[in-house]
Amino acid sequence: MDMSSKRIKGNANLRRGLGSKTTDSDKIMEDPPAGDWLALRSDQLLKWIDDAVYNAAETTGMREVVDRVTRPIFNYAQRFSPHPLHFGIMCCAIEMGQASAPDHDIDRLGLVYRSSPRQCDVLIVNGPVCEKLRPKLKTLYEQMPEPKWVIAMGECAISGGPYWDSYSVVAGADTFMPVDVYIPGCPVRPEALMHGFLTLQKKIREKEPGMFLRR
Amino acid sequence: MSLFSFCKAMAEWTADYMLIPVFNFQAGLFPPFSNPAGDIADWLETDGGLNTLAWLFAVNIAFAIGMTNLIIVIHLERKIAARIQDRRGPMLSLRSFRELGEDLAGNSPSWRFKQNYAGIGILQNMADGIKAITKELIIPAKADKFLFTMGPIIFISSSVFLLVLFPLSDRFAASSAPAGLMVIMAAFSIAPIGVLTSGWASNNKYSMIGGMRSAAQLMSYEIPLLLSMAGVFLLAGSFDPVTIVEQQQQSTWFFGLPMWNFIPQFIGFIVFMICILAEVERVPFDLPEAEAELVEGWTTEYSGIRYMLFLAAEYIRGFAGAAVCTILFLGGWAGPWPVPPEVWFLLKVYLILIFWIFIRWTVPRIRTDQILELGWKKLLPLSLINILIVIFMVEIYPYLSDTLTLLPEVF
Amino acid sequence: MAEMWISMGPQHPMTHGLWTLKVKVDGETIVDADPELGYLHRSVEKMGERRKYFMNTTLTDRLCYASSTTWTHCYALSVEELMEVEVPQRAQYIRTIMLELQRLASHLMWAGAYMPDLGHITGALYFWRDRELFLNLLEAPSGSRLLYNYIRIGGVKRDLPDGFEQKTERILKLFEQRLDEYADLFENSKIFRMRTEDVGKFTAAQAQNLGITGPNLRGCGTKFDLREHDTYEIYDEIDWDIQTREAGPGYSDCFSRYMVRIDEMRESIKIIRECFKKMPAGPTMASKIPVRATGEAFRRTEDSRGEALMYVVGDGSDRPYRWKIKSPMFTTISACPHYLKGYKVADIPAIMGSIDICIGETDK
Amino acid sequence: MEIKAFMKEVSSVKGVTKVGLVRNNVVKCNLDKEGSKDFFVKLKDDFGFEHCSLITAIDNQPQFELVYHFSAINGSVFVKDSSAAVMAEIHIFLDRDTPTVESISDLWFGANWHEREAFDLMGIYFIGHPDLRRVLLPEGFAGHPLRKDYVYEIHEEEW
Repeated sequence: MDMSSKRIKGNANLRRGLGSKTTDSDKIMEDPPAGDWLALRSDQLLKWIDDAVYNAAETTGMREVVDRVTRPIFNYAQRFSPHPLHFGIMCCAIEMGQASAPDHDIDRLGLVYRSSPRQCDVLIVNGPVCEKLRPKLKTLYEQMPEPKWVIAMGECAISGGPYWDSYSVVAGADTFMPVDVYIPGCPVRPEALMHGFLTLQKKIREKEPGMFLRR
Repeated sequence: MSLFSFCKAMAEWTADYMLIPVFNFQAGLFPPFSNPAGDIADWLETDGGLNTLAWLFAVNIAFAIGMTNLIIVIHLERKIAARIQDRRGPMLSLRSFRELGEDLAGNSPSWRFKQNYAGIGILQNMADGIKAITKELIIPAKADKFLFTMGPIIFISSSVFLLVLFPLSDRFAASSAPAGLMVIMAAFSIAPIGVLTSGWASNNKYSMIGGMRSAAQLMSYEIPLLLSMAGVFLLAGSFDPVTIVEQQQQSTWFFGLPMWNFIPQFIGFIVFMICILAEVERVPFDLPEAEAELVEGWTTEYSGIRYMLFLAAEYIRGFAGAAVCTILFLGGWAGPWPVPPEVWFLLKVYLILIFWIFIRWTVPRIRTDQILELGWKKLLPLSLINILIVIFMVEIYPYLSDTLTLLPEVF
Repeated sequence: MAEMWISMGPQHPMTHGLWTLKVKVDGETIVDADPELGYLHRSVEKMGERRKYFMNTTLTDRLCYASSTTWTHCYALSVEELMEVEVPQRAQYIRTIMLELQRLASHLMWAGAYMPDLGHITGALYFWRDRELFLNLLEAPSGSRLLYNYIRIGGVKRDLPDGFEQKTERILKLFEQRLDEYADLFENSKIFRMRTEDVGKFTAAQAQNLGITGPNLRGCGTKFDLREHDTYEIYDEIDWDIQTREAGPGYSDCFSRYMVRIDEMRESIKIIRECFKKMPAGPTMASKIPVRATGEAFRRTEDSRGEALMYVVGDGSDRPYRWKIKSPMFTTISACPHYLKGYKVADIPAIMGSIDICIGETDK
Repeated sequence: MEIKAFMKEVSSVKGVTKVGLVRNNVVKCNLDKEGSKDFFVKLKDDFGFEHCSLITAIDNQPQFELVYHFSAINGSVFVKDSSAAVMAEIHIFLDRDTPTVESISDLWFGANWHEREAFDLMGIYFIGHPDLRRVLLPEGFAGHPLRKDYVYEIHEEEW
């Protein structure tokens, strides 16, 4: 529940075009003073146009109509094109690599591993998260653009797994970041990883209807 | 009928039946002063106005064709790569639209994953592209905001610009300038500026090294590239793509076969193929975005649609590079009759692209110092040798043969 | 460009695991390097002190995800030394077969991970396709895919299944053909050699002092293999050779290290075949295995990455009092400033990939 | 040098006690903490132990025990009629109050990180080490976890 409100905020920034920091969420509905349009800065102008379009769409009921059409389309695109982060922690990372090998070929599901967190949708936590790694993993998660999902792959990422009594392993990835899909197994087989992605697809379709004109 | 005359007819039709009535109507609604609608209607009736409208149509048609090709190229790349690697590649099928229909109609969802993944996967590109629109655009806090936004604009616009610059045949050209190929090459070398800009503005060390590498690569490759093209220009005596293709068609070999440029200028052809690979930054010369050491190179900090457009622009450049190669060395749109020349042209372009895809997935990437060494020490002398051969063909050989035929008359 | 530090990792395609390499570069030339470990420190040694001897095989399996059998075997050997257990002859043969199959799988894992470092993704998928064959073979007797837990203290879990020999022979034959095919794609390729030759050089004397062992040391031309020089199981009864390569007189580069591993794969095939030929019948588990142990013992084995050493101290209880793991990669990574200096940034993945990093065993 | 001759030479060095054979190719001996560096220099230069395999620290409560493993890769010490490579296992005992010993990382670079690890997990201080800081645990971690008196919380759940 908490996550959904966060996501809306991120998308609002996206709609504002440049994601500029000067936009203040309290002043969104304010109209610029008449006659001063030429004096606006470019980001203010964009914001004003954005608001004007939104208000017009809202009052005429256009927003409902547009959303009704665009929502399934965006949702379709989001769920059929998950780009995971190329990030390996332990054993399950090997199986993650093996899943893209010819025998299993996870590329069939449209997966492209990207190395930069800026270009990814899915973070696969595939191993034990140690105390030293936790801040880095959190940073990686925060570097990813909205909307984003997390898959906890394997027992270690779910609960600490075989390292439950270690002094340095965190008891599961969900203790410090939201996790969408859990894949049990030690290690997770490539088939299970594929099933995990299909489950994520299911979840995106049911829980997150996409957006176009949404606050 | 050429593309331009077709567009001219279309422009006349739209101007007469749609635009001028609309503008006149609007001019009637408002007082005439400070109302440009009437002026626009008048201007559309003139020759200049009609020509401008016709060019607009022509450019848009060329652009649409280029973009369609782009989708096919990306799909080909993924599928052929998968086949090389003994896999199947993306398989998102048209039947996955069933889910879209259910969502649009508001029906309860059904889960038939097997049906979604049983096609040829051309929808995968659409899904990737539309998804990129919905992603958040991130500008890093310490990045140079203006240049960070400008970098992609420079890179993408210069690449998309390429799409309308080359003709698909002598009758299908959105633009035909006497200096056509020079403009194309100039447009090609704008992009590294965008790479350097965005690499520097990202405030990321990987990006910066990527941008620097791009600049270094540009310097070492532009010179042999243009020198290898110089041979073709000398032979044709023109920079115009149409003239170059016609010249290739006219010069014949044994059995009356046309002697395309890659036969007499084989050295130049090899040099050009290597250099254009470096120009469009494909493996083995994709140093600026070398994934193994520079994460994603100069695109590391870009997210969402910006990154997706970078990716698309690279394929557009690949497509344009293959088109230039076809025009210069492979006889352009020339081919036996029943197949239209545009199809011949695209066939040749795709042949080159598929060759590049095979190269990309079968060789490792080479190193920066090796690329510079190759450019300066090997390719530059080779392209100069090529020019020497062409000079011999164009200038000295006719002179010599003339003298030799004259000799019996003298004695 | 002035000198600057670049931090690679823990999320970086070059790292092959979870560590950070900080390099100081002048332009694109590496001036200095500083590796940093510990992102995967799971405190296996401390946890082992809380578990009984036979329970620790779960942890040793997860030490190195690329070659789990070798580590479990090393642990089992040292505990058998501590408890003075005699392993039956047939179990030793089965162990040898499993070890060599695991070595093949591990080297294939490495080769697959090495190719994308050079920008050659197809190579990775080719090698991983073959690795799948050996994973299937290892799965047949053990019943598990990546972490087998097959080798136990005193023997192996169960006997080989029916038809295992024929299946293995079929796969080995196929794999030999493929290795010959790959030769054209990799070691005979001009660009591949351009990237790997004369890169990441160190001499044999240097390597011994730096603590580099295994295939990396044999790449310098040093004939040192613990299967021969501190022999265990039945390696002394089998006819095989130590594979060495050298790039020049007494030094190695990335290409020689690559070739040593390819040669070792061929040698492993030979060993497996011979094991099947000589394998006797009999039990696969020692008849009596004690639970408690006193004293100290260590054994070292030739892991796919080098010298693996486990030192176990017992205090008379059923749990180890102290259990120390020596990972070959720990020292090899620590020495990386020595063999990275002077090369280009683009060489980092080529060099670090060629020494075959596994962080699971390194961070323990 | 044959392994028997090696044992004889080692036992004559000052500070070495209890020289014995563990296996046919492993020599085990105890060494005093004082003057240990001289012995290690001799081990490397005279006997040709090129490779430092491992440094283990054991918390024997109350004292600490350091175990060094060296191996002769080039065969300067050998076993007769055998291809086995000779190892030397050296034990040094340290007081709990002063867990310090001289560093050998200038002799064997491979010992560098083993010493760092022993410092990190067991809290042994190596005098003369060029860069003695934590290697596996994060900076600012309190305590040395492999010591027997290190107490930490285990999240044991009822089930």
